[in-house]
Amino acid sequence: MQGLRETFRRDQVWPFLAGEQNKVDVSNQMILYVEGLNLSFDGFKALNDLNLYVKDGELRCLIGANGAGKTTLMDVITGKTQCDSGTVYFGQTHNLLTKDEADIAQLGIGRKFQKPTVFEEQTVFDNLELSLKTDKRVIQTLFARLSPSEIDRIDEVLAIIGLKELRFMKAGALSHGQKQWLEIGMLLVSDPRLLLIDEPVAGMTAQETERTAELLTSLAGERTVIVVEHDMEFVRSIARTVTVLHQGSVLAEGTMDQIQNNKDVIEVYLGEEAAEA
Amino acid sequence: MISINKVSQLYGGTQILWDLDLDIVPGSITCIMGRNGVGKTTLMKAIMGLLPIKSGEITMGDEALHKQSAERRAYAGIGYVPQGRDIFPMLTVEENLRIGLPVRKSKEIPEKIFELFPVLKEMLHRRGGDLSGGQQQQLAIGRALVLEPKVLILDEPNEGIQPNIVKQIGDVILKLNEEEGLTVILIEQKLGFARRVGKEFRLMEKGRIVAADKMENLNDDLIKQYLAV
Amino acid sequence: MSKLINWFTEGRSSGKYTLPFVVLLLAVTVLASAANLLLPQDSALYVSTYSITLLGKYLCYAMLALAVDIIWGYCGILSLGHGAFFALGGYAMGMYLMRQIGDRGVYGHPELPDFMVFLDWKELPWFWLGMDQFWFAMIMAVVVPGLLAFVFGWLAFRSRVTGVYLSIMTQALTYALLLAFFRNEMGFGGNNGLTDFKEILGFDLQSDSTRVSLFIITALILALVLLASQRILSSRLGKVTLAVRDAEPRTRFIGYRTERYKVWLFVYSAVIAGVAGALYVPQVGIINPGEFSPINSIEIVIWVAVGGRGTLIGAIIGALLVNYAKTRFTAIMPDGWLFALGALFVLVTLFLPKGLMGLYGQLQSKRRQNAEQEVQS
Amino acid sequence: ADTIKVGVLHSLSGTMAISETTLKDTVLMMVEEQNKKGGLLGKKLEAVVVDPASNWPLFAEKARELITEEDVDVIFGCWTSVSRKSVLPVIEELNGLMFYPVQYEGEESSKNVFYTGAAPNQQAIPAVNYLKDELGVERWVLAGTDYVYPRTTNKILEAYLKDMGVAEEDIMINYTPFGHSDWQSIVSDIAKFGSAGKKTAVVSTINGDANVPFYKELGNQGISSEDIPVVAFSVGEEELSGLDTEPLVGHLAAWNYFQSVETDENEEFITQWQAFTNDPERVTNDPMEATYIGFNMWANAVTEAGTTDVDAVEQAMIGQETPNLTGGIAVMNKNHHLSKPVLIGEIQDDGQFETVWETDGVVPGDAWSDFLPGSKDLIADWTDPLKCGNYNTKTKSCSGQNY
Amino acid sequence: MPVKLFLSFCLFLSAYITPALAASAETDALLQQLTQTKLSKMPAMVHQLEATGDESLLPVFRAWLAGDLHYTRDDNILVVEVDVNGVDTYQDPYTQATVAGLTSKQVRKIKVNNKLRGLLRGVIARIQLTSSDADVRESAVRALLADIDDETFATLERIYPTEPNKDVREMMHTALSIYTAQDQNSSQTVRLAAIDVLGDSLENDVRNVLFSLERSDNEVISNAATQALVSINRQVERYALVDQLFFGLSLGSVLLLASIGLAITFGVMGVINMAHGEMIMLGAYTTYVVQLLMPNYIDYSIWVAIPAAFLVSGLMGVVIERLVICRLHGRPLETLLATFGISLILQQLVRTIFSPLNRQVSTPSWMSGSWEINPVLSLTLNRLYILAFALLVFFALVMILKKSSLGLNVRAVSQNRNMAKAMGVRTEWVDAMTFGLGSGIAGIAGVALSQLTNVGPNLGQAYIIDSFMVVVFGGVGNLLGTLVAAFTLGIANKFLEPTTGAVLAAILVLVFIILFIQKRPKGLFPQKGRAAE
Ligand SMILES: Nc1ncnc2c1ncn2[C@@H]1O[C@H](COP(=O)(O)OP(=O)(O)OP(=O)(O)O)[C@@H](O)[C@H]1O
Ligand SMILES: Nc1ncnc2c1ncn2[C@@H]1O[C@H](COP(=O)(O)OP(=O)(O)OP(=O)(O)O)[C@@H](O)[C@H]1O
Ligand SMILES: NC(N)=O
Ligand SMILES: [Mg+2]
Ligand SMILES: [Mg+2]
Repeated sequence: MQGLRETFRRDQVWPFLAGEQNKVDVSNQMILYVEGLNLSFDGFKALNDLNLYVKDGELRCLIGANGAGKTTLMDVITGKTQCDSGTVYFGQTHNLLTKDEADIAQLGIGRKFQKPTVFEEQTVFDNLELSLKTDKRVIQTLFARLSPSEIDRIDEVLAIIGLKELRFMKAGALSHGQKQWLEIGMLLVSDPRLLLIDEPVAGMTAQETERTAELLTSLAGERTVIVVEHDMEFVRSIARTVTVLHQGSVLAEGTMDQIQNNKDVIEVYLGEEAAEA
Repeated sequence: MISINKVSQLYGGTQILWDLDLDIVPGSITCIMGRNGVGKTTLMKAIMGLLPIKSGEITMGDEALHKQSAERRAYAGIGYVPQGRDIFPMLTVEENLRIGLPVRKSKEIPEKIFELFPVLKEMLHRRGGDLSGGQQQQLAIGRALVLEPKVLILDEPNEGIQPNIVKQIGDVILKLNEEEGLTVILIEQKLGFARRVGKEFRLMEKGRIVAADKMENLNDDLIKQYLAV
Repeated sequence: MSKLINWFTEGRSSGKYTLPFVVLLLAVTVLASAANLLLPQDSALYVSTYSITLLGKYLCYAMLALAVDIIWGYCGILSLGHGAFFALGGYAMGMYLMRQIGDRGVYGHPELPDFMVFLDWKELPWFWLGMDQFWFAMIMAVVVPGLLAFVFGWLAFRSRVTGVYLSIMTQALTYALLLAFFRNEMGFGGNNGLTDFKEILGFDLQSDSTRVSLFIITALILALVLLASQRILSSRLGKVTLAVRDAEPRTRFIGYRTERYKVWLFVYSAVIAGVAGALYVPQVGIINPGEFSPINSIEIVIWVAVGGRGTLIGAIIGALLVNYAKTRFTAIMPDGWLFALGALFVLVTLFLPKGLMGLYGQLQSKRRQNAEQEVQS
Repeated sequence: ADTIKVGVLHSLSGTMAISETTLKDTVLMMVEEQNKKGGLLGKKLEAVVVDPASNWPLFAEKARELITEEDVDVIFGCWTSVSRKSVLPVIEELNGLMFYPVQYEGEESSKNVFYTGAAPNQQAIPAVNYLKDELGVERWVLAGTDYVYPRTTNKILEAYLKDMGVAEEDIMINYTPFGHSDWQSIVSDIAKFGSAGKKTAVVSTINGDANVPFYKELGNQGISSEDIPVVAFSVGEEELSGLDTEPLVGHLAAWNYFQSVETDENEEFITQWQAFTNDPERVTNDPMEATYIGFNMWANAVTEAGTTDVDAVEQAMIGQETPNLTGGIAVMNKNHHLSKPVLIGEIQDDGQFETVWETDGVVPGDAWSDFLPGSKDLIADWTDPLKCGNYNTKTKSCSGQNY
Repeated sequence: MPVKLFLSFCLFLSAYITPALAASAETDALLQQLTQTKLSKMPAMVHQLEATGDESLLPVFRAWLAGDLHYTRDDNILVVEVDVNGVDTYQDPYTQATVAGLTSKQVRKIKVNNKLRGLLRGVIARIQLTSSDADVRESAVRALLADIDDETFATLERIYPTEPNKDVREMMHTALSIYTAQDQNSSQTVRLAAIDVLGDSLENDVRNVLFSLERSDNEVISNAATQALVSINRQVERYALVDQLFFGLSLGSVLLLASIGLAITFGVMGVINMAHGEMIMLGAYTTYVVQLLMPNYIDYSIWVAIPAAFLVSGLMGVVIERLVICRLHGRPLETLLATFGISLILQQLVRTIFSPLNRQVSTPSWMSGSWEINPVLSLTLNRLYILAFALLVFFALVMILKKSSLGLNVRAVSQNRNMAKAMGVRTEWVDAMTFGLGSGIAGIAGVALSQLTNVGPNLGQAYIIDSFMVVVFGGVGNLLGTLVAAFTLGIANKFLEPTTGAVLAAILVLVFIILFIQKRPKGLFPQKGRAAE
């Protein structure tokens, strides 16, 4: 353990000389380090000494019982929630715990929420435009113009999420499933390095689920994707490595087969039947 | 049990439900299926009285439901588990459950609910909004059961639920249906679950019911036609 | 510069009523001014100086309403203290005008305003220095409100004070300023404020031509502010603004530093309010702490709501309408006008949820529907 | 025009409605009475009422409206000094005529305004003299609402007291915001200040709304008029009608008029007023008398001048004499201020004042105080050859005129 | 002429008064003169009367002091005005027999001013030194502390040894010491002993005496006086702190009362209720009307006014909710606009009905005056009651919201109206009741405020800003927060005020709130949990 920590040293001699750089240093092939994370709410331990390492370009599935802390983990990574103790590093150099939501997003961490949240008063197109990967400072935004390539990109994404016809519809008027898609679209268009996707296929039909699976698989490699899902079929169809959380810490990690045959996992999560299937 | 007759509904200018007819078989579990955005949730809200309908009738037995307010419909015996759960976030789990008690004129939360969902007992004094998504889903079902409804509407109850609980919810639905004769309207996207639990199915497209039959007759053609993208 | 103009003209399509409205505004301004200056007093079309001054005042209010609408209607920041920025701008102008009196005050003191003389001040306080220079006073009229908005906004938005908490804090801000400016020790004339102005930039404030000029300048600046605001809000920044209004946390998660957007918009809005205040004072002839009163600020919000929140033209129309109603009602039915005004507010809320502009929109869509039905049949 | 228009510029809503509405009704009554007598110059009078709503800029706007749009011949209006200051430039620009009926801080004399309320020397100074001479007061609390009238009055009083040899530490000055309602600490401070072995009195320039809670607190903390008398300049019968005066008996006020003064004119006026308002309990007060005097003088001046032309009426006004309601004759002086008697009264349990002292004759109102360094040398004289509201007798010059 | 009058007076007396009670002829003559004397000459008369008169004159002095002593215009007969069920009637000063047929037009008042009142109090006190009631004796001695002349000293010295009551004796001892301490003829040691005694007293008059002794030429005496003063002042300061705390609590209780209603309509229901102040105002006017309806039972009027005000404001709240607020669900910001309109209408309504003038609300006698703990610390009763009342209302409300289903339902409705409906909650009823409850409580606050401040059309405006400030500072939706916030702001204000003055104190408190909210953006007691974000 000590050796491992030594390997993952991310100190620099003169950190302030490095200046502001959004480059993610993945020289150790790891893009996300989560170590010893603890978080409790009024005495309830939502995260309990949680460790998680994710390789660059990996597609990682995160499963676990309801309330295991998956969403909370994402909250901590994206700066929404402050943890009590622990460390979260993005690449070798970026300590996410010292950064706020906007910083983290600009570093290239995108997130899809469990409950779809979109800008309801704006059109589907505007929702995507806002999510574009651009300079997000005030003045720059004021004078920003959509470049042809950006428009193409948005069109492309609209096609992927099947909302081409509805591009000028107010996002608030979309159905639940459509909002799910739009949120995925917002993620895609922002071109992130690491995607945190919380329950993407909830409320989707089987075919849509399949399409989502394809989409996510195609994303992996170039990007790193962490998916939370309870739909085992879906997980099976995309998963390479699966991490199981339980009561705020990692219960098991491995390939889908390993996980499916893990007694503990079957007991607290899958149930007998699902394991057989 | 509930019959819906030529119901139309509009959001602003756009019509969502088009002269929709639907009969719910008493004591059965009817599964309503359809692609995203065809109007399933809208229909359920209309049944519950949370959305005004433009025309048509909704009756339950010989009560004309569409003339009644939503709260009267709760008293009439409809329990509703909405899509997205709609837990009262700042109320504790216990308070969430207590809300419905006056409908049954009782003072205590039926013990049966904690038997069905033991988590709720554990979390009794936490705020509903703090629960994880799955826990909230269980709370939402429990909350509806406090009403001891005759008809239970479940709008995608398995969204975000861990597999063993999904199974458990299925068991609960079946058990309530079999043991207490509860009529269930279930919106479900997952075929497996629908097949296991549902007795009847109704397929929706563009605000209309386009197919209705017993669950065993749900074949691949229908699925391809109405559920595939 | 040409880039800026380019940028400016580009966004025209998005606010399609803005340009016609500006043209209308300027046309009315020119006609009214001409009618005042060129026609004889007994002509049927003569517009009295009273009306001109009144119109000028309304336009200042309209600008103020616009300022509130920008942050409330578009960014969801309900400021119940915008009167403070307006008043600060007004005080800057008032101080300049006061200094212009020179030794023509009743005590004939060459430097001190009258109220300082009889309250026995010996010399001009430091913050009055330089206010005899028009340019300096005008800079102060935008810098002081802007700076206050910046400090307040920076503190509040950084700490993520939102919703009613923010609204009530803005109210506390203006209330505190109200109390402070009431204090005679502050050196702003206490409750009486600043009045008895004589001239601005050497022009007699009481002459018709000065009044008309002030009116025209106000209209021009209002038009400019409207166009600029429309352009800003139709840029991507405007979209971010709406996003902040509807789902601020979500906006942060896609990488926008929402607090900065809010601060700058707040400052922009405060500066507009300050300018409006500075234009207001020479036209009404007095500035006093009453302008800081929280009720005043609430009224501004109400103008916006009546006109239609989230539509710039609506805010302007709301301010004009409510103030015109007030002028008329207080003269026609001095004992019962509050009933009328109160009822107006209640009825507008109940029946015109989106204000007058919303009514316009409703009529439009109804007409469209009718047309569609005709086509179908 | 076939009528003579009388503008009424008093707030009917907002914070000042409490005081000003009464004055609007007074003018309406006077207009009605005058019309019963056949009007003026053979024409009927017509009152034009507007509501400036306790909003100071609105006062200016409404004054302009009255003069230019309604063509009124005279305006009766304003209560607070700030409203008057706001109206002043407009009246002077348009050469209007206004009667201002409220006691005020002085330091003003406009060609277009007649001041029928008391100047500080017609209220404050006599009151202080009374306290000192009759009650042996040696220690003074000057308590006021923080605005110009109390500030100026207290400046004058402070100078006056110091002239009389009162030491610095025997004067306590306290200011409170408008509508101040929690007087616990201040009243208790006053009590403490008053327990230093010297007879202490409070000179109150506390404004309208703050008075009720102030007096209630005095009563509750058991500060009786024998311990520490309070003499007020802004508390009249009308303010008392909103108060249970039982605990306040013996506190004082200085005015030029009390309803309780028994003269025939006053009795008639009260009867008229109660009939006009249809309220047999309705009280009268000093600003009403000031309005009454102003109105009568104006009517006489118009008759005398034979026109409503402002310049003619203005000249005719000077030297006008009309009976006071309290007996004696009020005279309009060259400085546009009145000569009036000064009365000091004690509050009674029926909400009235009982006169306990009065000046022997009338006191001429002083536009410019002799006790302020800035205005010692100023005088106002609107007759030829001076025709100046603020003539500096040292520099022999006149400044600040708006025309 | 005077002879004739005198004769008729005697006739009058003989007709109505039993000889035993009749005053001596000399006294009668003096009293007769009284009706003709100028105010400035009266003090001399008082002394003469005291010298000639005796205990039987007590009722005359008392009536005079109270301003009730009158004489008939026609024949100068002295009568006392008494209020019998709201009607002025006139009685004989000695027998209390009603003189029939006199109206207020037929009598004139015997004037009295502050100076006379002071004198009369002294006279009455001297007469009362021998009263049988110990409390009366004690206050008589206290009243005499201010000026103890030789005669009074002699009397006191005579009766002191026989005085049975300990407290009265102590007071007498103080009085005697005051005299001795100032007595140039006494020996220095005696005087020093007296000063020593005075050092234990908190009486105001004692301090006055010590102040003057401090200035005496005799250095020893002067030093002793200074020392006595130092020890007195130390105590006084300690009590002043208690006083200040009480002031703060009292101001806090007013803020609390003014804002609890808003804590419900705004805090729980989310209605930005600008008409809240007017609900308070309606409560205050209700108190006024109740007092009008029962002018002879002012002492009980409060007990009627409280429920009445609750009903009036509560019903008005229900009406407003049913007519306006209920149509604005989901548009919380627009409630600001509508309720502002309503507040304008209500203000103008009372102006039209009750006139723009302030209305007089009397304080019941049991609420007047103060609880005197010692001469330098007394707590005013009305504020004490209001403090208790505010706490009572607060806890009653907490109980209602905790124990009844209304509390749960209203929270559910405000969090998710549709879902509440689906759970069988009668949302419309809940809304109306809750708004009614909040408004009704505002009405009750109005009853309390009518005891402290103006009852006029602007009453509501004076409290609306403060109320919002309190609710927000405490944390919206948290009743306990409202309580703590109200008292915090009250106490802060009152502790600042002595050093900064009232205006600056108010400003500083506002600035403090603004800065505080930066630290805690959701108030003192923020709503917690995921949903609150
Ligand atoms: N703000 C909060 N306050 C209190 N408890 C919280 C808060 N946020 C999360 N929790 C608790 O932390 C636990 C973990 O919640 P989390 O949402 O992370 O679960 P999850 O793994 O995402 O579950 P699901 O699969 O059901 O979405 C839950 O028991 C929840 O009640
Ligand atoms: N508030 C609204 N305003 C306007 N249109 C709406 C609104 N809510 C839903 N719609 C539209 O109504 C249609 C039906 O929506 P509904 O929510 O009933 O779909 P659904 O069948 O439940 O879909 P899902 O499976 O995604 O939940 C959708 O196309 C949606 O765009
Ligand atoms: N002039 C006054 N009383 O304000
Ligand atoms: Mg989750
Ligand atoms: Mg749905």
